[in-house]
Amino acid sequence: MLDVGRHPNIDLLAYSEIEKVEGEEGNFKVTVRRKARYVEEDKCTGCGACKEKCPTVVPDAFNEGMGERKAIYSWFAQGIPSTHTIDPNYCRQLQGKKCGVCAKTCQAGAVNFEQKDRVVELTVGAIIVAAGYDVFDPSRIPEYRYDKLANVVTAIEFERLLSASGPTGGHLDRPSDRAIEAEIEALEKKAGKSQKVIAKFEEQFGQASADFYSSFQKGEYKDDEERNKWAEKYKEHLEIVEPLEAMKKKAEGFTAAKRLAFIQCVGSRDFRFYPFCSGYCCMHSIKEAIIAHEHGPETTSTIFGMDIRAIGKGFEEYKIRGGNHSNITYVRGRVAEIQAGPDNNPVVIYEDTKERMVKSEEFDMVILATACAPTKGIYELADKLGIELDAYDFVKTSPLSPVDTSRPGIFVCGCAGAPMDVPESVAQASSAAERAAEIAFYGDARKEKAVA
Amino acid sequence: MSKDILVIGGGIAGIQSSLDLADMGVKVHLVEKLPSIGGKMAQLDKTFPTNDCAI
Amino acid sequence: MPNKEENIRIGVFVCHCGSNIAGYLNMEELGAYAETLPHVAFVKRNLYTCSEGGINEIKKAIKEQNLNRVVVASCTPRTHEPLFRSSCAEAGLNPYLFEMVNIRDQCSWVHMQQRDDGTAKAKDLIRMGVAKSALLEPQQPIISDVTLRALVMGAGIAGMTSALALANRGYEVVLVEREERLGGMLNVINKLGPSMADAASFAEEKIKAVQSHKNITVFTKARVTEAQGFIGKYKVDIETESGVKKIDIGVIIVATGGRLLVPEGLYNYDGKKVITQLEAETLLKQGLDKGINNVVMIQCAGGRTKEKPYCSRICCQTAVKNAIMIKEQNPASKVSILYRDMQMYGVENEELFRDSRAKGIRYIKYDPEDPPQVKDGSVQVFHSLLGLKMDLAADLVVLSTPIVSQEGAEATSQLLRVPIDDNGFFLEGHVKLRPLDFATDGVFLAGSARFPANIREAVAQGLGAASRASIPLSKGSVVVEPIISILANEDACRGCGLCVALCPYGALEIRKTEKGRKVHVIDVACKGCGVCASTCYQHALSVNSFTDDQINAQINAFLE
Amino acid sequence: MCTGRVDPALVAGAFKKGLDGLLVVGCYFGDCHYISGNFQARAKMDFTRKLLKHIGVNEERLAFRQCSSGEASVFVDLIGKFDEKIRELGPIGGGGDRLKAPEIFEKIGTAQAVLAGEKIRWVIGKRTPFLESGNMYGEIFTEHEFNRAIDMIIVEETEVQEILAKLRQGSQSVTDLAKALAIPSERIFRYITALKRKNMVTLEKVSGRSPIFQLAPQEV
Repeated sequence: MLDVGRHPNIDLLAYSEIEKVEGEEGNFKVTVRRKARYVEEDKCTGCGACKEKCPTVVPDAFNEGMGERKAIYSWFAQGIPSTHTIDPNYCRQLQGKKCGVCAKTCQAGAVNFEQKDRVVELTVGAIIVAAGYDVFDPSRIPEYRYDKLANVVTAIEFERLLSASGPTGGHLDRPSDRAIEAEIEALEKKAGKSQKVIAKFEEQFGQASADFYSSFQKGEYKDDEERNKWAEKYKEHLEIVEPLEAMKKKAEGFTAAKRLAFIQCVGSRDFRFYPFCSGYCCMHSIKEAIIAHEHGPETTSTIFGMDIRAIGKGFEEYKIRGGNHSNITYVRGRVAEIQAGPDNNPVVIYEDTKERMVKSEEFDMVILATACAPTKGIYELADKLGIELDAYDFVKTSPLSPVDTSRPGIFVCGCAGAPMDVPESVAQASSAAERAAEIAFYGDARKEKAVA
Repeated sequence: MSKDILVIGGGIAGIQSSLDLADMGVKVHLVEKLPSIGGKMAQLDKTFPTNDCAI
Repeated sequence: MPNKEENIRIGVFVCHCGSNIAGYLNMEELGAYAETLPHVAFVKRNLYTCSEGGINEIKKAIKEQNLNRVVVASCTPRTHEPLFRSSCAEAGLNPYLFEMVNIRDQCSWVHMQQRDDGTAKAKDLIRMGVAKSALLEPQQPIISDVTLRALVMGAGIAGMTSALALANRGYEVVLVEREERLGGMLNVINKLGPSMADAASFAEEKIKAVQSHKNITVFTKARVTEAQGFIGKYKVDIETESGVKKIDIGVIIVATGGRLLVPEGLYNYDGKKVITQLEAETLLKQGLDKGINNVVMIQCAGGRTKEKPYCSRICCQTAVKNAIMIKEQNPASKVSILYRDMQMYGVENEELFRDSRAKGIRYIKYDPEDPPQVKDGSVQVFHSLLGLKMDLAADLVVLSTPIVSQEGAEATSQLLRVPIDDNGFFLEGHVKLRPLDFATDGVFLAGSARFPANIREAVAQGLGAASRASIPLSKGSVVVEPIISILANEDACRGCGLCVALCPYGALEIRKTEKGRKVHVIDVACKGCGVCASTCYQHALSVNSFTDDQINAQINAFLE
Repeated sequence: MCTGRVDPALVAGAFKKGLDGLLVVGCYFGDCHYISGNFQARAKMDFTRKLLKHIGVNEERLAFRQCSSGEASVFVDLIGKFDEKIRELGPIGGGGDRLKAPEIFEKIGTAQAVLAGEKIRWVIGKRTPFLESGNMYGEIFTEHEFNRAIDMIIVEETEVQEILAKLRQGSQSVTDLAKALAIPSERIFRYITALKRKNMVTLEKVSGRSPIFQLAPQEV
């Protein structure tokens, strides 16, 4: 990744979108919109001092919204380019309020609130579409209650929870527990403030609030305006502190998630959504289960699926090793429903096709192996490029020319063409590079020279 | 006629295509929608644990 | 101990990185400290050393102060070392006389709350960097020519695709095939899934293209018997019917394919009534016998076992494809597929799987603990989902056996000094990120030689391997950073070969010299990991810019 | 540069100069930027630990751990724990080790000579292919027998280096060496015979009935 940023032959246009494509193989005219970052790329050193000082907290999209970032941010710590970006939807200054803290902090003078989108014209001989995929939105499957149950997450969200660079620093804290902890933190702040207010009264009257309040409730000081205020503030304080203490007590019992369920084919091999198999999700779940077990050796995982498609190099061996060493149980069956259980524990209702009976089981967390969905932007992009999509909106290719699209000079690789795993994407990427290189190196002479 | 290549998407596939072509001596324009390249793979915990190690 | 003949003059540039370093460490103290270190002739602090102004200061100081070593104490070499190195070069200083000290990522950011301790640590780091820099030696980049000719081993679909791609790019290709006819498996296969294109005509088209291409030289009934050399410069011997050809080669693509396991002794295999999928392809090509009305296919026959633990990836799709073809030739026939998991991954395969169900092909899941029994004219199986013992009539039993490694894969692996895995398939440079490269530069991999691949994957990998292989060809030379191993003390080397055995890149070899057997570093293949240097008991090998003396200087400076 | 470059002799050299602890952190197995260097590093550090322990240095002072560059919190944890351990042990040659300063540094000098020597480096080198035959997901096989052989070699090589060190101070008889090093004289005799064969030691003279040995000139 770093090599891309450094390579003299690569002109990296991040935070940019394709506007328009004209022309044909050997001579495409492409218009690219470079969105304003409000930070000047040639001045920003990526040091990150600005985001330390930025007062506006924003949900972190890189962490699937589970962590926080600032309104001025880098997409992720090692991101290339390291240039920071201001999110105009959150930035106080750009929203017309007073701020500009980042600009004052930046000693390189890189922040520029006046920056505008720029339009770049490129002329290229060939185009490679590597637009990727979207994670299927599992809230479309109401019976899995993804949007209702906090501890039902997608595989990619789980990936961030496992990651040492993720929002939990790699601790397998359940989202429901994290939500309560966040609430505790917020309440503690509030309690701290109200504590200060009543402390002033205590000092003023030389009496502990609790003592005062019990006499106040007995009807004393009814006419004392100041003391009435005190009573009111103290009551407010209690309303914060009491639930806070209860929550704190509850939080003491929080442990890392230990009983995990992985549900395969969420949106894939499902006629309501995508009838195809997404290919990589079986291995993804197995890998996540193995890593979760590495985090906590008492972790147990159950993988619910129809077939476990361990079809890559070393995959079957990995699957078996997971079963033998990482407490993974493979259950053949489709999950019918996920229900709410006690303590925010999701309950999985499934048919065990081997034992031919409906069962239910409670877990600490459920991970949904979501389908590889065609990326939303692909319709518009395919339209601009003039290439055909297949029945599921992946870029159309043929098995005998796997990276050629319907339009000469435009190639596709990776999950934009069909779901596939990393090594296949990498291999295809090289294939597409080869096809494009044939144009780059031969250009007009190509038609006579190329055979088959 | 142009010998430059446009790559759309800065995930693992786009990165690999770009590097192959650039290493061949071809000028590549790599367009990514998000502020940084890396794509889905950068979000993975293991497999891509070593951003500097990998590519 | 610095070089005695040279008057060492070190310039130290301490970067504030805005407030990233200056906010947490005492910069005046660091600057003053650097001035006290041995050989330091010049010290400068910059707001941003990487800015244009900072770079100009370095260049100016090199010239005006006659600096012959430069140390920058700043962020991290990961992002900035290339910039500083090239700046030194622009000012006429050999770029390998530059040393970087990381006082941001590994110091100021780690010790934000410990100003004094952080400053003390930064002093240690600077002292160590300065001590090492005094011992640095100039290096020159290593450039080696590349012969503009590729060798492709194996003329199956992957190999032919690679050969054509490279030939179309204008490179000479030598294509070596063991059999008489090009095409490999394509010659046996009936239809190509999932589009059901005719394999023979596809093969014919490709073979013609290969044979008529002016850039491709084809050797059939031939094999590679010798391959000496390294990326860009291989000397290859090809044994053909008309004698041994000696050819200079720049890059090599291994596309030797795999072969189907013949299930001798399994499920009463006899090659007539109990056959393999490949034999079924031949039958289907000829047209299926009218008398065959009941066909049973058994998946994972000899695969996913203790001996062959891997899933062979493509047998399920082959079975489904052949089942559909049987149905097409005899719509009244009954076809059952006995399986463990139906590995119909992806869009097209799953589609084919659904179609096959619609066509009435029956799927029965069996338990490997209780495998099917092939009898004369029938197959008994326990349907593990229905919990039923079934007796299926069978005029023909087709066993889906795994693709196993090609005959001679081991010999090829030794010939090219590239590894094979536990299952006998070639082992790529990185399972995820470098699927078509070997760890050894200049050798590439495609198709079922790597792992069982279907037609789409074989074509893609063939093209991909061509792309990878074309990189050194299109440059015409290989340029390598000179931070590599060197035989620093030739007299000490005894030619024992321990280092050769441990080198992960095949970058070392023993050569006969006038002084006896000595190790030779193939500089363009070396990545500078240093394993050889830390292993050599004669301390004959060293690594440029990481010599024992340089490392010791850092250790001594630290423990001062 | 890879952790595989960490030369055991350099490690011993650093301890000899007063280093209190060394943590070598490499990539995970199967994820090594240099393919297999981390296996080498582990083999080398394992061996060095054993040797340090044998000569009287607390082996916790040297550790090999793994972590990826994306795992800041894991790294912090590794460093934190190691730092704590070393603080607990205190300065080298203090209470944390079997031997005390200055004797400990003399012994580490012997260890350094062992680690720079031929036999040991061969053995460590050959051990690695053994470790590598673990599969690509890092499953490693036990090497009980191999380890026993290594234990023996450690004892022998250390004793040989000690003899050489003593002889470096002046020629001695087998009996004197045996007394000074607390090693049975028949073992000393065996070593001396082997060293003589390699022309590393020669007979200086016979004093009374005791042969007196000295270092060969090139070893001095």
